Amino acid sequence: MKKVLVLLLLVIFGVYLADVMFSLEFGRQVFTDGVRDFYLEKSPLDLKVSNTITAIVVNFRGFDTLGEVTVLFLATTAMGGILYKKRHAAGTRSVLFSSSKIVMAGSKILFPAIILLGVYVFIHGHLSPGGGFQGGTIIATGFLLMLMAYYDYSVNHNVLTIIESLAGITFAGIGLMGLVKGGSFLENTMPVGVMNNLFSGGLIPLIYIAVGFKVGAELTGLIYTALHEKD
Amino acid sequence: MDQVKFDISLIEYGFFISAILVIMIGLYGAMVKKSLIKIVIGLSILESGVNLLLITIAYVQGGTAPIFSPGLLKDMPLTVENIKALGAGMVDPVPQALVLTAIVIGFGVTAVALALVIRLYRHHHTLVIDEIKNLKW
Amino acid sequence: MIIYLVFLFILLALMVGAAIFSIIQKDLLYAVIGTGVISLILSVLFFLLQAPDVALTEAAIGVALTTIIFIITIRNTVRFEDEHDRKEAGESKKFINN
Amino acid sequence: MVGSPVLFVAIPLLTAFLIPLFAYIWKELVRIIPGIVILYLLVLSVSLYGQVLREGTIVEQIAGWAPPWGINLVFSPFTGLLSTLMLFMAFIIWMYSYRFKNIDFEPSKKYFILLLMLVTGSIGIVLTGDIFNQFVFIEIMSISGYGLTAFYVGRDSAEASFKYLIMGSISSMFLLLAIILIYSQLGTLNMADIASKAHLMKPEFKILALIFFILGLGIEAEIFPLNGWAPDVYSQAPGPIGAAFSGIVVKAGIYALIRVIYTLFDVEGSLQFLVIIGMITLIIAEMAAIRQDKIKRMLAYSSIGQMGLVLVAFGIGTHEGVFAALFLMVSHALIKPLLFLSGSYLVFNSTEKSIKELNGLGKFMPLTSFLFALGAIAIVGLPPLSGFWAKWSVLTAAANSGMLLVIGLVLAISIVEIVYYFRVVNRIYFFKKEESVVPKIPTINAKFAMVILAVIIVAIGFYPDLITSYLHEASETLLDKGNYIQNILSVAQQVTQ
Repeated sequence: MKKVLVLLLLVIFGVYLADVMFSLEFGRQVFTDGVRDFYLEKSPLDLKVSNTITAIVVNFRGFDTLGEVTVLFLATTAMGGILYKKRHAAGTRSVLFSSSKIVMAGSKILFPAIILLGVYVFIHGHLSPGGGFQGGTIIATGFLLMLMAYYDYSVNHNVLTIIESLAGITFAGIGLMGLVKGGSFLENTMPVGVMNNLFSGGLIPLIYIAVGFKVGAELTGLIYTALHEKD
Repeated sequence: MDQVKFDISLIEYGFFISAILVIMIGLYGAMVKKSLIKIVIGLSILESGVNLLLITIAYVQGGTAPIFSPGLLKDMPLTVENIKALGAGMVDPVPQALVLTAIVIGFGVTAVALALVIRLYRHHHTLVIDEIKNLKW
Repeated sequence: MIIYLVFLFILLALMVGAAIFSIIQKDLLYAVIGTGVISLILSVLFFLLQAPDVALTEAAIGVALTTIIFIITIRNTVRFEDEHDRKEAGESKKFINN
Repeated sequence: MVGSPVLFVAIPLLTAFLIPLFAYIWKELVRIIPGIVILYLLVLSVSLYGQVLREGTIVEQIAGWAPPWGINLVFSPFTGLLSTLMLFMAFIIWMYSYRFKNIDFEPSKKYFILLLMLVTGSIGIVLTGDIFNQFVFIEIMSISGYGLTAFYVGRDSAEASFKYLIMGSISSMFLLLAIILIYSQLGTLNMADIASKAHLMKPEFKILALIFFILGLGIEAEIFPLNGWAPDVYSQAPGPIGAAFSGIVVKAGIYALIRVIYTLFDVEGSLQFLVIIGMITLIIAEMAAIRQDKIKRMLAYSSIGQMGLVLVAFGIGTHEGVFAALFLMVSHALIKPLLFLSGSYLVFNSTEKSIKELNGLGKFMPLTSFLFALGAIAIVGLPPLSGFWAKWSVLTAAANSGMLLVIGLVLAISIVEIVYYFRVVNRIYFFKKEESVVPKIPTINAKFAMVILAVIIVAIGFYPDLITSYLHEASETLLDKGNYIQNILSVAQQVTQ
């Protein structure tokens, strides 16, 4: 009964939403006075960042990104609190299976390559697609691979915490630096350099590198926490 | 980046319809299903649908990705006119930035939800929602 | 041109199909694989819609991390949506090994 | 230059990232630092608020971009009032939970991080002038809320938290949909910019966006069909967190909803909608409250009912109505935490947390019982305390707008409230104590926190003029939409010219 009711409600809702959405012209939405043109113009000219999305994520809407890394940080914290047990059986792995030799050898070779790719992605965030989040998640998948392949592989939780904290402090600190220098929070106070060079964009690559470290550490910690809970 | 030009007349509503369908399927799963993990799966499907809708709105017909790569600039001088001309042919970067944020936030929420599922299972040894009703639902 | 369109329609249909599959499938492990497929297709769609950054993020988070965290949860809890199915499946459908 | 509004977000975030490092130095720092930070921010908020009242709204740009393009924070007489109130409540709650229970060290670090972020998220919601930024802060607030609700392992807290999480994340998806709809029409995310261009939106988009906003924000604001999570969360979360929810989180939710309805769009009939939904919420919640046998669930339903009354008062739409709503919000933000804080010590050692177990505790815990009774008298609106003036202002506002139904309802609801609150007070003072109940004497910091609240409630009761001028200022700010837009977008006009 409930199923039918919900289904009916959803169909009405979906048809209404679709009806409204269809009045948009797919692929022809151009705003003459929206924020889009401003970003597309200022990003290459003022910030010398060729990847506009990076400019938006780190600079124009950098406050969102600060909030976002906080959300991940909170998710890790909350997970730790939720799964906390008084008598903590240290080092018990919940997913216990041994991989074959081939998988183990393969992941040993792949692991440095994945980490390198992640680092490349977040260092070149202002030049090409990718950036701190993407690089951080790639690094986390690298650790995930190792955790899956080697059943006794362990990550030092203290190191993760310290990296996470330091990266977070760097981000917030860079933000406050703008304020101290008399500008506003997260303002790009460094010289921006020449476009499409690695060292360009002022503070943007620095912030994205901090985000990369933070996201990488947080996601790794998150998976590690989930993996090491056995009831 | 390879240019993929869509014939709008055919594909016009394909993206909208499928995004809305995915949203509805996700909502259905989250509202009706009895298994805790199924509810979380529903949530993650719902998130996917909303993200697709956002990116669909950002798309501009025949537009390029909003990246001023050296290949695109082709030794053009960086003047306001050139940048404006290039920018006019780009898709909207703002919703993409929003989706980037939304995906990461969604993952955080999913992780917390699954941690709660694990703890509920520890207490009740079941995932069926009807058997966990210590509180009124 | 027409091939692109057909390809696109197949992708969209597959995505909706995977979503329905994930919701109706009783075996939670398969359902989770279904969500992984949704994310994978979504990431391709994002790339086609000229959003390479989002496509990268979706590929890493949606396909790899979300799926694995679901699988860890399933491993820690139960594999089937209701108890009845678990008994029916019996020994043959035990989780990976152990 | 006293300080910048961005510090209200930046400093707590910095602290939250630092706390894990402090834990390596000295474990006690983990408890102390958040309190110092909250106190500092409270002082900053008070001084900024004074400055704002003298010199007008502060609009803080972030990353050096003028408002429609960059994110901005708005510290106006209205938002300043709310942020000061929230920080004050946060300080009280921190003081109370400093030694709340001998929780193990490891979660206590997490507890204080999450508490700090719960407050920061709420303040961010109030201060920000950008809808997507508000979404991010709502997520920060709710994730901290999920974590804090499930903090005690022994109870059914995970169940309550899961319920809250499911409802919360579905609603945040609706919020995202609303943001998409607005962006697809106007190409902007700034609230003032949206408000100034709202007439350009196609009407069907406007209506749908408004519906999605109500669905998305109604969860935090606890409006009728969406408040199913609240009683469970309030009763299962640790005591101080119940207080934080009723004193801080709900206020942020109401703020967001009101900002959408008053500033973002002016859809015909949305105020009537507020009145109707508020009345339904009020009636259903109070009817539910009278049937509860567990103290915290009763308080939770009462809280929902009060929020319904706030919405009704906002729905009146006049200056007086907004004033009454704000008075009610402030008064409720002070009283309900007092009830939660004292109530959770009254039932500290019991597992059931039922009202029966309060029998005769008045002799054994005189101070706590007295404070609970004081809170009960204040919230039902008996004369000498702050709750009376709040309800009185609602009544006068309704009378001046000719809404007789509202007057009747408020009076009827007050009688219901008297019945269920005095049932509890009666048990505390005039029943015989049950053998099984072992009273727990509050720690000194908890007593101190509760007494401060009680003193303020009494002070406002005797001298309502202490706050009325601020409330008038705040309600004027909220109603003056043109000025809000002007304040924020004037910077942008200077840039373009």
